[in-house]
Amino acid sequence: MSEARVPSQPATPPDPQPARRRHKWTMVVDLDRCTGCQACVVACQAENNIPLNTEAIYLQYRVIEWIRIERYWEKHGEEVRARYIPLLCQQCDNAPCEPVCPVYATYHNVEGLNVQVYNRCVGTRYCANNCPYHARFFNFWQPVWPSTLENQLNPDVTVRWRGIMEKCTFCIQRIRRAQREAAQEGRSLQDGDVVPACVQACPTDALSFGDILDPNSRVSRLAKDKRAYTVLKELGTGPNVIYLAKVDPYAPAPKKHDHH
Amino acid sequence: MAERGVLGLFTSAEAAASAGAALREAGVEFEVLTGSPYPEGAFGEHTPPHRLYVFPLVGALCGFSVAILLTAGTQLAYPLVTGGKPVLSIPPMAIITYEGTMLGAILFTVLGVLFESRLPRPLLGLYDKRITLEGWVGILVRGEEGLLGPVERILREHGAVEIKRG
Amino acid sequence: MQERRDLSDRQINRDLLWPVLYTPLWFWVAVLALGLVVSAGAGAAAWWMNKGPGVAGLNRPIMWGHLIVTFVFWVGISHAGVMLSAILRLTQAEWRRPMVRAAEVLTVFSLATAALFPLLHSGRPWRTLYWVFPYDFSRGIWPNVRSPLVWDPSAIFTYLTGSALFVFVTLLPDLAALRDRTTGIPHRIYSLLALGWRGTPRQWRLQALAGILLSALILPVFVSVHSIVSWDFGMAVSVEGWHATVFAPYFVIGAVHSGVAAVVTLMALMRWLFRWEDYIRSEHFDAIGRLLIVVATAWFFFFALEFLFGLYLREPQEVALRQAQVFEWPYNLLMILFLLTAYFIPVPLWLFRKVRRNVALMFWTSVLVNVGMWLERFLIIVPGLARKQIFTFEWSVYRPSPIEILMVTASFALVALGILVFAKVFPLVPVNEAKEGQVLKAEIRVGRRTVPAIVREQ
Amino acid sequence: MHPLPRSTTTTRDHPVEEYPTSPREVAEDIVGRAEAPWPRWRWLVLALGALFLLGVVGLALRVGQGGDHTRWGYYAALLGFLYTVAGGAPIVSVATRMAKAHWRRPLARIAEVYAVVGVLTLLLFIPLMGVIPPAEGRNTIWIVGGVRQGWPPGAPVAYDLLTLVMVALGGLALLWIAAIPDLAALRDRGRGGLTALLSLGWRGTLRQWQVHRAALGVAGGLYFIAYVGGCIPFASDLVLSFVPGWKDSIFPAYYALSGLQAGLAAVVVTAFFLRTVGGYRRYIHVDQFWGAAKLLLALSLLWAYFHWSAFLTFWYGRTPTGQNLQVLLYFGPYRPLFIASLFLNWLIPLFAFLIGPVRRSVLGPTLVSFSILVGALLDRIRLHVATWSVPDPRGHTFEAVPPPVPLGVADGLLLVGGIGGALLLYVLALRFFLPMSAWEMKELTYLRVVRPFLKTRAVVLGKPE
Repeated sequence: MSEARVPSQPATPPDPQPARRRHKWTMVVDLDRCTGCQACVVACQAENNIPLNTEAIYLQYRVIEWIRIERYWEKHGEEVRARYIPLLCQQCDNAPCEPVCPVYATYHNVEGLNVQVYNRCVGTRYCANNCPYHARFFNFWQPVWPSTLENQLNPDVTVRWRGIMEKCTFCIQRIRRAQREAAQEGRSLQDGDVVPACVQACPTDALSFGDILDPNSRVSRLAKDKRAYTVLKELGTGPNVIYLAKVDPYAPAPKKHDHH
Repeated sequence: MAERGVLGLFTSAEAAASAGAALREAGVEFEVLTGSPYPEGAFGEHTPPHRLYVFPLVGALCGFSVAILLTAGTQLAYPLVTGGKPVLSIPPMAIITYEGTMLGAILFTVLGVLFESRLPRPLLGLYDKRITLEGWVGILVRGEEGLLGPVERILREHGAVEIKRG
Repeated sequence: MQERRDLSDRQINRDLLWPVLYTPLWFWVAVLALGLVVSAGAGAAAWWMNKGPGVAGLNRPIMWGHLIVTFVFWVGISHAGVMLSAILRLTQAEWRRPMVRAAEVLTVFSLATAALFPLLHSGRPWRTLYWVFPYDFSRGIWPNVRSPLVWDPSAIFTYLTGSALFVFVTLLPDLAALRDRTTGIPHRIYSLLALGWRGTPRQWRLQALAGILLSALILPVFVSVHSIVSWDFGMAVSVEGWHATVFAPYFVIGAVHSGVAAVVTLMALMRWLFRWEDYIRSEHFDAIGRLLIVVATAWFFFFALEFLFGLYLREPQEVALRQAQVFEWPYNLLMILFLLTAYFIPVPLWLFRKVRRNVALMFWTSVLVNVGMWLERFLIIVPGLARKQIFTFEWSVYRPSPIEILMVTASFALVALGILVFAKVFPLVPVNEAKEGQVLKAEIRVGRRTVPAIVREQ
Repeated sequence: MHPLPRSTTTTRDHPVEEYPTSPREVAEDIVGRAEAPWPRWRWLVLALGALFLLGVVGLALRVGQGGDHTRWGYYAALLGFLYTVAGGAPIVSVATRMAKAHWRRPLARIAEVYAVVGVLTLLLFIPLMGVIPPAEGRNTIWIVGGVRQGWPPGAPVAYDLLTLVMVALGGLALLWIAAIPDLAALRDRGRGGLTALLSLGWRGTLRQWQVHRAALGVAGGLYFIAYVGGCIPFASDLVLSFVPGWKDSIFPAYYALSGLQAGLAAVVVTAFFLRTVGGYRRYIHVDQFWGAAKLLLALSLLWAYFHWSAFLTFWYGRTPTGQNLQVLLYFGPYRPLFIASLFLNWLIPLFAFLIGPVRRSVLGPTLVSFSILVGALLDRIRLHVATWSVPDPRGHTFEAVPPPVPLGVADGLLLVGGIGGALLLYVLALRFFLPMSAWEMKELTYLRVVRPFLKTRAVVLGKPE
């Protein structure tokens, strides 16, 4: 009964309203270009009103970095080299974090985004446990900013309270603004209209963002690259962040347990 | 209540049993009051049948349907996709429905137990504390005044240590 | 059953009802002490709510810690209870009589305590009502039934309701005894509670039926409760150490193990505090000890399965997790303690009849078991999160904060307080069961020996 | 001692048949007709012998057709069926004896004799040793190719064989120890040879009885551990590890449990046979079926529970491997088998036994037990055939679901012959060890008496020690 075969790739979620699905936002990370400069991290911090990660917070292992650069040291014979991988919320199609939330505080919207509803969240932290990418962050403390910084808070982004989860939104405020502007100019959204803070800040152009449903967008082209892979594929989470493997004589196959 | 009753108290189960047998032969309906359970029919009494087993079934049905409506309704009313699972996911429904079914069954069973054992009972009526305190056995007969005389005699014959009228 | 003494109903009343009728000094002392601990715990909880979850030792990725461990622990204890009484009622085991109610009461209080923890543990405890109950029309959305955290409340609510009603129904005849024994205001209250029980054969028959029927109904619930608690972890595909199919039965049998042990602890305490040597006899400890050997071994089988298949695929993150559990400080020490206390010290001891019939030894071994079972839950939950996935960059350590430790300690005091107060108001050993045991006592003469026997209805 | 009625008394409108009331009756009745346990015993032996020969033919065909392990699924299923059912049956006697249940006594021997089938499973495994693929590269509980290369040597087949040997010997030991007093009784009735030898000159001194009780306990415990523990390598080497990436820690437990369920069912069916055809009416009463029915109900609930635990975990996890696995085992080509066993092993027992009168009857539990046995066979076929049909068991992820393997002539003959052979062994053994445990029945005659209690009658059960 060969029709009983199912694809080894995880099934994409059933669209709630297929007619309404116009975009599927995707990010491509070219590891060959990434230098681990952390510019994306800072940009994200500034854009999204993320509380300051002080030394004390670091020592508590309670840093909030919607995008982070994971650094791994690899020993090749004598020389030791650093390898970087920027990790952020992968906006998974089969996001493990979504179904476990008892109050629907996180769910999948029609643009393929894994959205977080701050008002609903009661802070069970189950979603954080069930995120394989460690991409979800909990506000252990009430966020505070020195008075000098209070004026730099982004008015388009909620300031989160203590006791709730937060994570990368693909800068949904920028997506919405771009859509609004396009609508006002009476044109459809072009590739490159939406630029999340991290993408904007990346000096080596390692990050690119766009709509994978648009066949000739940049991300669609990059996604066809033979270096393309997704992290923790065997879990079948169906990430919407695609990585391009580092071109590196020493680089083993893009499996994840070649770190440390 | 119009009809009166007589309660005979016995210190030993054997005496009470013989009295019960005698009453039965005399064709008198009687109730037994004990401070602890005895095997069925120990006093020759006959216990009317009960319908306890109906209650859990009814309760289970109620619980089942409510739970199904609740779970299915919630999922369909808010068609939010989570984790790529179908909007109407059966396995989670199964779990909560199971709990609902059991809850209904348990609640109705408890109600059934109270109902079938005719509780709560506002007035104790003819009763004696020594039934629970001393383990005495009480044999209670209700009926017309005329009937109670001979009954009382039978009870005394079989060694009732005390007779209460009421 | 050798050491059975002949006891008159009056004697039984006097023995089993005295804690209700008279109050020894130690009772007030105990209540005061426990009350202090409980209020300290309440203070800790208040502090947590006021300052934020940061006061806990939690971090990323270890988002669940002592409080969840303790939640699982108390849910486990709560299984003792009803499971023991249900199984023993269904199998008509004669030695059940003195321990059933204590077991059921333990269930009620430990379950209620357990239910507190997930709520207190959440980020915004004051908003958790709409997590648990589907009521909030104004918010326009009801709980997500796909979440194990919604299965939990449904199961716990069912179980709590069921076991509480179970206790009440089986309490009725004893309430009647209290009604007849007391005077004045207590008399009024007990009369109200006893619902006018008179002890007709019909009522007794329905008592028996209720015992059996409710046991049969609660047993499947109790299995589901801890299964669902286990699924809080088992459903988490992203946590290497949690996503195991065996979790449900493994947790349930573990719960039974810890729970039955807790009942032993409780029985020993009752025997000592209330001087119930005639009712809670060494033969009871013997029987329950034998049961414990079987349960513990079954539990160990599932533990072995879980560990064995945890390494089955031999992927680096699996190996890393097991290495952490077995070799890395402090888990290695905890692992050794856990294995010793949960199995390798008590079970070999229980093999000896002398030990099983020694109340003090049974008491201490049963306490050991529960130390071990608490550690077991810790070793499942915390290392699992600490080695959640392959991103070694994110691995971290968990150190409980005083706040958490205070709340955990208080939970023990809370359960103890609850049971103590219950024992003050209601008989903790079913009086009517004790009397029935006397009624049904029989003997059979075989040759020259008289074998103790029990009357059974056909 | 109270005078006992010889007739059958009745309470609550259902007849309570009386057990024999004196040890002498038991001795004459059971030991007396050991030579032909029931009329036309020989015919049954011949019929089963014929079936067994069919099985041998089937085996020859199967070997002749050759091929890799994908062709041997049904054979493995047969092995699994016999191992779990016949292995599980003696547990019935062990567990109920541990719980000191009086109703067990007439069933004890019926259950223990199933241990002789262990020999057949052992023989059946030998051809498979050449077929089972090596452990290298597979996921297996043996850490071959993992932490240390090539250790332990001979994994997995050597250790599976060892397991089967262990279980078979353990079962035979249990059977033998339990039967010693009866063997002695047979010896005293002049049966010589092996019987006399195995009765070890038993005389029934008090000391001997004490030792006997202890020995029974130990043998029972050891057998329990051997069977349940044996299910770990058996289930993982003959089912789990044929599907790459299938990590299912509950599976061995499920395998053991479903075996227990089917084992108890087999005991019930056998008891019915002995009661009706065998003429042991006075020993096997409603009590036995009633007690067994309660156990069966519990076991069927557990059956579904274990299934559900595994199903839910994979369903919620939604990993590609898990999804393919569910297609293979539940929704794919083998769905009919799954549905069937769902009904036969769970729904039918559940709803039948929820009805009191069905539980407390002779026919009800028997029919349900039969359905459970059929269901168990289908379940084993589903598990083994489906998993063995995966061409390459190596790797860490289960990529594609293979097409189903049809039931061939050889397989059919093997199934029929294998089961026939098992029954043949059993029937022969019944004649050697009595079908009733005479000594336990004698015990019952003075530990269970019916007495008047006030104005009613009640059973009085003795509780020594």
